[in-house]
Amino acid sequence: MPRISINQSRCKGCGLCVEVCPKHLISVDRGMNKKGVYPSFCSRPEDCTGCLLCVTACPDVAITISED
Amino acid sequence: MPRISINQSRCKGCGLCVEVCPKHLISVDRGMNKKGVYPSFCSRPEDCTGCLLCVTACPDVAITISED
Amino acid sequence: MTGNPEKSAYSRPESLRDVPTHFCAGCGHGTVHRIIAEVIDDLGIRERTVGVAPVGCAVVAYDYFNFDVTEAAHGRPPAVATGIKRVRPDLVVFTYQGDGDLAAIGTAEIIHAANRGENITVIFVNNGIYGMTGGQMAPTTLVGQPTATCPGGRDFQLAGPPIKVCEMLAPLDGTDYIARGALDSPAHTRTLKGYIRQAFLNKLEGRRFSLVEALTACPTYWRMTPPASLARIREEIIPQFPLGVIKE
Amino acid sequence: MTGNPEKSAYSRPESLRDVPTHFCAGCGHGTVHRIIAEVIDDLGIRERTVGVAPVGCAVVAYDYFNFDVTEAAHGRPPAVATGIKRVRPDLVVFTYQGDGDLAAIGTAEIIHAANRGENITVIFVNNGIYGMTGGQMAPTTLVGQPTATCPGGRDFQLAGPPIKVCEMLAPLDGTDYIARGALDSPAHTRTLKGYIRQAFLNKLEGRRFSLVEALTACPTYWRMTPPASLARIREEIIPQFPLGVIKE
Amino acid sequence: MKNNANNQPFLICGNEAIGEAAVQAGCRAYFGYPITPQNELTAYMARRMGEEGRVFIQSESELAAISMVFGAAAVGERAMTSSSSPGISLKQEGISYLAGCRLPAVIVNMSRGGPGLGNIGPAQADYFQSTRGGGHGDYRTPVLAGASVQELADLTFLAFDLADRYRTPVLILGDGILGQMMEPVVIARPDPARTPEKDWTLTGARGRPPRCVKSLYLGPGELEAHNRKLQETYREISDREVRSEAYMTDDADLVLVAFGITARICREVVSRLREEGLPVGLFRPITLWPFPEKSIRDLSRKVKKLLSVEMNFGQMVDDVRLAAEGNCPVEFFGHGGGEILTGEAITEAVRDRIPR
Amino acid sequence: MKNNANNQPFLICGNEAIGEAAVQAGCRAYFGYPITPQNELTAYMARRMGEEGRVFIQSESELAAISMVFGAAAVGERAMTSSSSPGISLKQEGISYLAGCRLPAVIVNMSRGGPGLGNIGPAQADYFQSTRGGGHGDYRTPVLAGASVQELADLTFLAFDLADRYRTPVLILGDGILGQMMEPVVIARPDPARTPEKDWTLTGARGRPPRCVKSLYLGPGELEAHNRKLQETYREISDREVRSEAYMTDDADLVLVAFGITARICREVVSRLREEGLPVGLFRPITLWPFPEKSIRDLSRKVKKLLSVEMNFGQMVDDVRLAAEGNCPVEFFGHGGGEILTGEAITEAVRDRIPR
Amino acid sequence: MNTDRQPEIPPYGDCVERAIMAGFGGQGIMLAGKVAIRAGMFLGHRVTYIPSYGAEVRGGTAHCHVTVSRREIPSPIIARPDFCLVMNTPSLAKFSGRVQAGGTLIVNSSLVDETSGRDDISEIRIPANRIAEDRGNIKAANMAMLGAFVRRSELLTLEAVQRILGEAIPPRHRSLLEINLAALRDGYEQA
Amino acid sequence: MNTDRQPEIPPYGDCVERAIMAGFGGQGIMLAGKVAIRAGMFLGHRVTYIPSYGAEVRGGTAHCHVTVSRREIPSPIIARPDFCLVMNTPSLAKFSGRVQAGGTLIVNSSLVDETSGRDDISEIRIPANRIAEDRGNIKAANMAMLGAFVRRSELLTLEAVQRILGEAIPPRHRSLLEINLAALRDGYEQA
Ligand SMILES: Cc1ncc(C[n+]2csc(CCOP(=O)(O)OP(=O)(O)O)c2C)c(N)n1
Ligand SMILES: Cc1ncc(C[n+]2csc(CCOP(=O)(O)OP(=O)(O)O)c2C)c(N)n1
Ligand code: SF4
Ligand code: SF4
Ligand code: SF4
Ligand code: SF4
Ligand code: SF4
Ligand code: SF4
Ligand SMILES: [Mg+2]
Ligand SMILES: [Mg+2]
Repeated sequence: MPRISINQSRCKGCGLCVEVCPKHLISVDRGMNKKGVYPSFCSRPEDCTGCLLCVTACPDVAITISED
Repeated sequence: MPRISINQSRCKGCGLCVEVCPKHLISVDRGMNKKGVYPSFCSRPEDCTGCLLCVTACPDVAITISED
Repeated sequence: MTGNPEKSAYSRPESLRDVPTHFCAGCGHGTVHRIIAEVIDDLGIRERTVGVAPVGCAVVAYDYFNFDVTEAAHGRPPAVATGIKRVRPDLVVFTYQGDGDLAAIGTAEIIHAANRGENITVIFVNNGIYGMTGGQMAPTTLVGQPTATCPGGRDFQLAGPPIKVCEMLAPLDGTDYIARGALDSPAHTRTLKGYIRQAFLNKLEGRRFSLVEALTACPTYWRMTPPASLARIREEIIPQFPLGVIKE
Repeated sequence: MTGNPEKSAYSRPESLRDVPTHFCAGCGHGTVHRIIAEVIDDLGIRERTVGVAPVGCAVVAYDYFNFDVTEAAHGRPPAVATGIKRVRPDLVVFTYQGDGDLAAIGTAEIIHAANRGENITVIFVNNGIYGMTGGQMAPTTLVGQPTATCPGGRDFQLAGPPIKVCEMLAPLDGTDYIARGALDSPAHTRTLKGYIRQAFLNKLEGRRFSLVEALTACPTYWRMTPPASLARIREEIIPQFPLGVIKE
Repeated sequence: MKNNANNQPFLICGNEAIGEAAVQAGCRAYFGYPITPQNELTAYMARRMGEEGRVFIQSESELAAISMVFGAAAVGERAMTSSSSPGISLKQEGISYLAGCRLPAVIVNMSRGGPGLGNIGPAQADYFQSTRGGGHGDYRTPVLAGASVQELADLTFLAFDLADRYRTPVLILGDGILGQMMEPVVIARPDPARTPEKDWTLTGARGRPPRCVKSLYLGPGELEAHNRKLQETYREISDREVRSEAYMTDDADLVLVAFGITARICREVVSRLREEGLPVGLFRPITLWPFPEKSIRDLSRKVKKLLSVEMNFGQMVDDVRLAAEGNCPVEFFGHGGGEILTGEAITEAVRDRIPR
Repeated sequence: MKNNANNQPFLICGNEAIGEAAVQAGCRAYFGYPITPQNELTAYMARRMGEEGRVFIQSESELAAISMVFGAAAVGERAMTSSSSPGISLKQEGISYLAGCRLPAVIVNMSRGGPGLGNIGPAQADYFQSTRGGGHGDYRTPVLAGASVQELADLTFLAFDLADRYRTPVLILGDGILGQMMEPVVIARPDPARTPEKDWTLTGARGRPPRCVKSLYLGPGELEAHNRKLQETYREISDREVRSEAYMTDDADLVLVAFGITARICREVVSRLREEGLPVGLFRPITLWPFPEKSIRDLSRKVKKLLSVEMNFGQMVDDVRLAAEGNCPVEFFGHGGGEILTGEAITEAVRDRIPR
Repeated sequence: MNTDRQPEIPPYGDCVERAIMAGFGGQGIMLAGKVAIRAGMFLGHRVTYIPSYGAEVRGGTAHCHVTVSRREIPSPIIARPDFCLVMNTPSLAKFSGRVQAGGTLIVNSSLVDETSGRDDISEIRIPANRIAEDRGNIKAANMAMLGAFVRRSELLTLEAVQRILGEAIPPRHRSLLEINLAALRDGYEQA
Repeated sequence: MNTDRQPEIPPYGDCVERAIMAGFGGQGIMLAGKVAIRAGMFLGHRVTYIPSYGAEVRGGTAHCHVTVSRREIPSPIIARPDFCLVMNTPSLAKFSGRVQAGGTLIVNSSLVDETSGRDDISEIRIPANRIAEDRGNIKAANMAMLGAFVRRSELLTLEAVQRILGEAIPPRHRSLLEINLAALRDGYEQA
């Protein structure tokens, strides 16, 4: 099963992954962090299909997907 | 009648007028002048038709044709 | 399985250092960096690649790429790459250039490197603006688009139309491969990666000049959110800069 | 009847000073100077024309033209002309440039002036060689042609093919008129004069960038007699640089 | 929109102050290529020249910009360009051409850390380039170095006037801090300059013989004669146009010599040390070329030491030494690399060096 | 074809001598753009590099040429470019980048009359540009000035060695006469230089961490530190690499200081005046930077006067003054504009100035 | 003509307030600085302002040097500020050590947990982000910080700053103005 | 390391011959100069040669400075030549006045009618063009002039020049060599 992980210190909160996830799993509205960023997070990681669209969209290589 | 005149101090002896005159009136073989140039001259000015091809070919505006 | 988003697992490619970048959120430079690194990993050429960074927002590419990189004067990457490749034909040499760098100050260098048919790959990151210096008009800025140096929008009468680099270079006999992609969607991003891969492959086969243009966003100086920027690429830019392989 | 070789009398045009030139025997520069002067006389614009001379064999154009002329740094005439024309739109501004000046060091300037659509006329004298500096390879030198810097002939692999300036500029939207003529025969010379006339006329009508290329001979560094040089234009060069109006 | 209706002071950064002064000085055309830290000037001109119906072009490069200036100047219009260190290096050929053609023009260098790309911090490492003519050939250009936003504006008026009066390109040399700092200024065109009629401009040969603007001199002795004329002009400028400011130098044992932003920091140092009773003063060249040789020579005869303080590794100090002619020791303090000199560091340097 | 089989002297012009020496010094790549009076060098390299299977490119411009040199140098190969005054001005940004990136390279300037297009006559008016770093930022480049065709060849070997040893661009400064005159020379690679291993070149990150060649230093204090390293190198070069020649200075009252072709003319003047019994001598800096300060300082303590003779309007004289530190009067004689200084004129100038 | 003039400037005095204001891009700290100098200017003081975007090209911290003075300002560059406003943690790390002994550090406690650890300065903690959010726009956090500064300043006044804000924000953005004024006042009161 | 070295060069002597050779482009005057220095070098002398194409870009006169000497040559630039070879009228005008008193002016009388008018130098008139034409190639006029110079030179010899010409002109151009040698000898004999 694909396991998505979003590196919170790398994510800049651009929201591009949010746009592309066909499952609408990702959002950026959990509030600002100490760096002034609204990082994204995956609300239902278990629904992730591993389609990698979010990875392809992310300019900051903040998302990794591992297979396990 | 067109009257051709070749400015001997301007002519550089390139021979382009020689090539283009349909009447073969011009030649450059009268010998070198003091500037090291073999200037062109018109051997039979009376045969000139005033077609101006020599003028068009001359890079040094050495040829003038007047109508009289 | 590193660096290959075609698979269903993904982690950072070896050719990309594991460091945060200075790019703004949603900036296309990050993605182009990643794709290049993935291609270099895929082709197994990390240890014989030399990159030439531009002056522009990508100037510190040497901090991000995990292979040898030098940084040229503004606009001169094609000449620097020429110098490298001619004396070391065994190296894989590419330049990474913005639209100001390549299509304004570096116009002569890109045209002549292309015409000489230098065996280099050029990655041309066209965001239609000068990012690094704060959002001035680029040669590729669209007519009507406001920037710091055309506050009322680019005026065709005063500044002319955007320059289409691919179309200008493709007729030159020295060029072997010219393609234009965009980063507005994952699908386009994958296609772009294919172009870049092909451009590098050509070099390995000893072919001549290759250039791949990437239409990317500068959300900061377009003054848009990143998602809106991608929509702009799709709706406004691609219609004027058609995608595809222009020469091969 | 001055300056009009279509008539059956001819004397020196007013726009050309009555002085000997420094050009070699048979050099095309003399003819191009004359044609420009004739056109300017014909159009009656001598008193509001400013010419921009290049660095090249035509550098002292100011000694020959009987109107205001300035001399730009090597390759920069289009930028100088831009500066002039923008502040004095009432003047007729043209540049006179060799192939080294325009197509090598001045590549960026010509492309951007063309792309901006500057209301200037460019007379591009392409003799396929650097005349002034003693016969080095020009961007337009034919493949195989020997010069001081390619003694074995221009090598396609090392130096690429000759650049075709007209074809490169024509697609730019800022350009209004692009034509290529040659000086290999009186007939072609007259056609070329027509192009140049049109290019100036366009300016009077406020149209944008016009460029006329003239294929001319440099007998000295082609190491040929003047008549043989014209034959070379006809037989070797025109087949590679097709004549005609490329854009209007 | 003029920002300074009624001569009320208004807040503006140095780059914009230069721009506004240029507009008011009648600058007809601005040509430039973006580079930090002078982008505010380019952007300001983009807006203001448009408003005034004058010419603004963002050129394809610095080379093109300086050549466009050349064109506009050749037809007699006031023209200007600006850049920062690397871009100014690219303009060297063009500046040499302007000088050789005796064309008036104003060139602004908001210099930054070098060499190469360096960084965008403030620096004074282009002193040599500016004052020695970084381009080829024997030419000089007046170099005006302000120390406040107000002075940048004032010097911009002066720059255009000097350029026209002496038919020479004029350099305004600043740095990133001066360009970007904001201070209240009053920008108002002083009495319009009485510049000589321009009888050399290319305006079309109507009713007069054709004119030519060129720097090529081929006849025997012609270039030499042309150069002598240039040298004469330079001598005239050196005689008439030296500008400087002295602060507490009258009874000083040690006088700091500094220009631009560094001079402001030094002034604070001098004030503080004076409060402590130390006999220090500050001499500030405003024209870097012509350099205020005479004033410094006079000082060198009175003081015990001169200390050149620069944001570089020692450039102006050569001029101070040349002016001092060995009359007193001349020392150098400074550092470079786009990092500002702090008052503390200067204070310490002065304390270390104060003659006892 | 090597022209000098068996180390027999052969006739060659200065431009070609530099070219042949460069080839023998192992120059792997030449990049250049034609300009008079150095075209013989470009043409020579076109032929010889081709014969040797090395790299020759006639670049599209001087900007491209210096950047190609940058590229070849960044991967560790010996590379060279040449030009003359206007073209060298165009290279100033690139030279600053080379200096900032600490890249070895050899740049030849066969300078000509300026400013602007000037003419193609011999001139020494690029002295300031060469010795002060005409580009932006605090950098210097060694500047080697020969006075004969043989010396141009010898200095070319030295230039490549210095460049590698100190990781710096090196300038060879000549003029049209030196470049085009022919003299018999022997060109033979001296002992191969022991240059340090290049552990910074971009050769592909195989089995080692990636490397980077750059001049951008963004971290706080980084550019300052980098500049300090450059300054240290410059100090080292100044300590070790000064070269000069003295002729009849031992008992001289007046010593002429001259470099390049001017020094040769001065030497003849000195010889003639010595025959008349006048106590004159000649000091010839071979390295213009580092300038032979110490030697001149020593001279300034012994002689009654120093006279800087230059084919310009007074540039090196600043360095002579700085070195002399007021120990003796320093005067200037010269003229510019691409016209050669004649022995007669110099002789007269010396007679006028000789201390009695 | 050598314009050697000996200007009559009073010796460097202490009727001056020097502030460094720092935060990350987007927090509006540069704007706060500009409002401060405009207010100072309105009050008849000398003012200088220097922006600094740091060495980094994008992101990272930005800061500005703000000087308000009753006398001519010799150097506009502030080595040891009397006031320091820090909007985020990196700015605290970078600038808190530089504050003059006896000076004032104003910290955005919404984002900064750490303290300077210094006992020779007074440290004021303002929950600027929370104030701004409470007032309806997170972007007004800068005004909360500015309010705190004004309270401690002897040269600036709340009235002047309010007036400048009123001039700067166009009437059609009335609600924005209100939010900013409210945040300003909250900061002022809590300092 | 300062390589301050005091070289032991004999004082400037008069065992030197300095010639300026001038003509218009195409007359081969530069080649004549190069042949002269090659011959000088072959004879064991020091030599220098400086070409000068004049201020004009094309055409006009070209000239060269040729020095042959038994000692080191300090300055290769010749202000006042011992010899002057002029191939055309402009060169006569330009250079005849510069010849040292007691020096020698060699004039191509085929093209130059004028004389220098000086009586302190010896003036030799060689019909160089005619000689060359008679020998079969107008281009050999330079050799006729060179021959005359060699005759008057105390440092060069006819043999040396002949030898250099033999080396310089490839065997396959045998007839060209013969013509040049013949013109050289004619000039030599007529001087
Ligand atoms: C010679 C020179 N001129 C100008 C600059 C300033 N400069 C830096 S980057 C840049 C342009 C950046 O635009 P682009 O190439 O499109 O890159 P982007 O930042 O948009 O990726 C400019 C003009 C410079 N560093 N050097
Ligand atoms: C900056 C600079 N680089 C190089 C030169 C030397 N130069 C003078 S003319 C010329 C090229 C001449 O060729 P082209 O433009 O084709 O003109 P042509 O003489 O053939 O008419 C060059 C390279 C120069 N004057 N300035
Ligand atoms: S891998 Fe696909 S499904 Fe999973 S989070 Fe990313 S976009 Fe959504
Ligand atoms: S695309 Fe990447 S950087 Fe952007 S919000 Fe998603 S994870 Fe964060
Ligand atoms: S005008 Fe015509 S016919 Fe007369 S000479 Fe000229 S070419 Fe011949
Ligand atoms: S074309 Fe002109 S220059 Fe040439 S030979 Fe004829 S007249 Fe003379
Ligand atoms: S300014 Fe634009 S191009 Fe530069 S990093 Fe930010 S978004 Fe990217
Ligand atoms: S060298 Fe060539 S281009 Fe120049 S004048 Fe001679 S023939 Fe004409
Ligand atoms: Mg861009
Ligand atoms: Mg040409």
